[in-house]
Amino acid sequence: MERMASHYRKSGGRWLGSGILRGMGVTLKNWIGSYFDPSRLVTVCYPGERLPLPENSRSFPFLIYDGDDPEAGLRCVACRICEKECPPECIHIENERDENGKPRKRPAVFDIDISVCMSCQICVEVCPFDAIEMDQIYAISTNARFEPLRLHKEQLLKPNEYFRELSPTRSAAADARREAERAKQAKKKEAGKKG
Amino acid sequence: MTEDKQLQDELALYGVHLTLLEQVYNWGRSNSLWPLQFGLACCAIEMIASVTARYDLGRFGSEIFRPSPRQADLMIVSGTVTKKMAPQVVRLYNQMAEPKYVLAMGACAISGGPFKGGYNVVKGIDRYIPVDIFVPGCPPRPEALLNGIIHLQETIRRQKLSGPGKARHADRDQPSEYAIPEEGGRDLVPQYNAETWRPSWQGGGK
Amino acid sequence: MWLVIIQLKIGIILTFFSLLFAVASLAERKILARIQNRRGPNRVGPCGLFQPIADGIKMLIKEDVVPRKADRALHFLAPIVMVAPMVLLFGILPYGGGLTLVDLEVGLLFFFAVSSVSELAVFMAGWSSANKYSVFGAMRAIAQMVSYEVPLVLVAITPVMVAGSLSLVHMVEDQAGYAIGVIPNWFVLTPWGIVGFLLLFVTSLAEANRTPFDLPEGESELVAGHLTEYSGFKYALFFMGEYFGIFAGSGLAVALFLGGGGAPLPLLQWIPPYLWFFVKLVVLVGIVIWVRASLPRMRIDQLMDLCWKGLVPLAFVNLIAAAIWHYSGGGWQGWILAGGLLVGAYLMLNRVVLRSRCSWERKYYLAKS
Amino acid sequence: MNVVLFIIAALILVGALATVCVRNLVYCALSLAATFAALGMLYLALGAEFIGWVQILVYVGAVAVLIVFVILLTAPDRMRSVGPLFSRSRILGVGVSLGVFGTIAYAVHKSGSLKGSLSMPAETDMQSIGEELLSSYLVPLEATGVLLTVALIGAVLFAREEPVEGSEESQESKD
Repeated sequence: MERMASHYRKSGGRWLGSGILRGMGVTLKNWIGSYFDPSRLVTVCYPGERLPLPENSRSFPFLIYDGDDPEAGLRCVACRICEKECPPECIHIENERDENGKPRKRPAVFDIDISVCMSCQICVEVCPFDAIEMDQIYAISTNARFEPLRLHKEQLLKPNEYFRELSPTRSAAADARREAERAKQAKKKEAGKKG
Repeated sequence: MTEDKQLQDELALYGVHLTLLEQVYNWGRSNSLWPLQFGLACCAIEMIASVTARYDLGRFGSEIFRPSPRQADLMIVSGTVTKKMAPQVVRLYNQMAEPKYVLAMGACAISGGPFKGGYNVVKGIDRYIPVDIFVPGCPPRPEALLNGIIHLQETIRRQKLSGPGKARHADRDQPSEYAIPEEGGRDLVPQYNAETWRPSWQGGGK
Repeated sequence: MWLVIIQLKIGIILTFFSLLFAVASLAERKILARIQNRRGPNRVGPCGLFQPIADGIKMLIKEDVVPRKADRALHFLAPIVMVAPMVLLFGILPYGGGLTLVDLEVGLLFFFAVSSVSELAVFMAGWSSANKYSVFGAMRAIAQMVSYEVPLVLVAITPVMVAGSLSLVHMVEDQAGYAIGVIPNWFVLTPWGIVGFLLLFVTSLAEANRTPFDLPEGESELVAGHLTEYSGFKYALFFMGEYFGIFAGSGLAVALFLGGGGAPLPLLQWIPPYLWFFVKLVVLVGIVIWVRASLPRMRIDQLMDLCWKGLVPLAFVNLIAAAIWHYSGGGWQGWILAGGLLVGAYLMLNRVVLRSRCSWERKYYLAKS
Repeated sequence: MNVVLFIIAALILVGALATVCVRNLVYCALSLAATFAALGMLYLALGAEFIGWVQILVYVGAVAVLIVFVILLTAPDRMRSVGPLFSRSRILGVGVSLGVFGTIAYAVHKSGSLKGSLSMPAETDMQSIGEELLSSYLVPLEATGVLLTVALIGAVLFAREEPVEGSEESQESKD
């Protein structure tokens, strides 16, 4: 017994094959445990169940409109800052033009090519009107490359309520910013009237 | 076509399924998509993540990543295809046994993505090999890849093996191998495979 | 009448093993998934039960690629030469209860003679593919199979020595009965038997090219080894041959050490012996899958070290222990003598291996530690 | 029974001829394996179960595999070699083989075993083979064992690389 104990110490406190047995024990525990312990079976069965996304998760940009009518409540003024700033150049904007061909402050065409978009959120950062925001829809897959992955204005437009639901924090900040801006404008207008 | 459909529906009422063989064939193919084991860039990390416990590609019968193209059914082009890598990707595709499918994962594989203006990046793998499913994102979430595979399964189940509009691998006129691009002086030669892709000035694409 | 019964038996055995092949391929994926905290195939049919059918259909309709430079005849023959001997092996396994097909006097010899033909199949597959990875894979596979055949045969000789026959049926009969009325007389419940069983299990894993000995198919360096150029149904045949090899190896282990169709308790003897045989076989196949999920692949030098420096000497010692056991009558003297010898061998191995490992210092050339 | 024997004999002949006549080295090795297997079948057909299966185990399972392995290791480029089928010293070869064949034929003819009809030997069981091996043939058996062991050790000695004096390895062993 004493000899065996000293032998055990000399061999670095291990028996030949004990590592294999211990490893097999771990896997056996996982195998049996997966039938009883939900923490050992963490699979989320995707099409049925989905993981809740964190609030700051983002996929592709979308355009916000206020109110019910997408055309009337469109925030975008076609200033084309996002088009210029977009690193992979996936935004394409054309201004609406009046009868004389003078550009209006509205986009006639607003396309985002999500086959190129790299979800960098720079368009959101640079937009002075909080008109463009990041969506969280990721389950997109298509059979063709060009048209289905080129999102047009009609597909991009989503109400502000949708954004509020998507990201309460960011939408609250944006709303507060817009409110403050509006108040400033109103004050300016009043001051201008007074002046 | 429509008459065929009507006739089939009518016969199906009496318990005769003309398309049974086709259905079984498609069911088998769609539920046993073994991907080719290779990754190109950051999207490969998400592809690997989709096999892990949380997402488990294995539920769809696709966890067997075959190292040999002969035994693989699905090529997941996961990431940036550089001009140096494109010949290898096309060669691997040529080596795969029919029926074979290609899934372009992520912006770079679809169009070149952020690097599409670069001197060394292929502007979309669909210029060289026929792509069945495009999964956009940079990179796509693992769920997006799962979604793409479900979409591919649905596509396969809808494929026809005979008549007009039959599947690519069932059509003898459609090529199964494509010219392997080589590095030329300025660009890959050929710049695209005319069977799979036509540039916009020839009436293809946008 | 006699012919009909034989054909019925063959039908039952082949159906069972084909079904077991389908079930095992699904069970492997399911168990691997469970061990890795995943669910595994669950979308095809109830609980993914139809997954093997889908895989089978796909394999059948997949294009059969033969490389232009390949040797067409050998490329075609290799899968057949792989599967046919494996099916032959099922013929001599002693299922018991009248299901035993053939009671060959030299059953064990037949087993090894026939199963060694699969090495030629691996060579044919590797060489005929005209692919360097295939040739490397085949070389590895042959080196591994030839090496591991030595301890395999040495270990299988011990029950022959004790039972005094090469017939598998006779060996099972030798293990019938119960000591003290409850403990079965299986060879695995003797000191040399447990060691022999473990050795046999390890070597048959290596013979079947299973993890942790699946170097011939190491995908990180050899693509898929000798299977690289095989697609479609030929690949499926190789896959089947590998599984059949596992089944046959497990069947041999059951016959040699686990008492064949004997019930573990006298109370359970009303269950027919072939059911017991199949239960034991399925359990062993489950352990093979479990091992695959637990142990990483070995390196080629470790593999050869394990065989020639570990398993072959151990098999010799085990042979001596079995002889001592046999001639001491199998009583308590046998336990002390044979058991002592084996424990001593283990302690010595423990000392040598672990000591050398502890004193083994790693050299760093670039990193200054 | 005779029909089976003749079929097997034909197999052996074809296999042996293929072994020496086929140009492809791998085909040669495989036909050699087939010949060995056919020889094993011949033994089995003659009722010598033990020797038949041992023939297949040792010659097909070990010897042929080793030959194949050696081919893989040594001549990967020459596997599809094209050379003259008959060597330059073919007359000498024919002479030697005729001499050997004649000697054996003479010995067989002289022994008188061809006089009687082809009869099946009695079934030999394992028990008697084992007893014979361990009683009357014990010394030859042991001698064979020693010979094989010596051959094995000799092969290992030949294959071992001697560390060159002054190289890194030999210095390590000195430390």
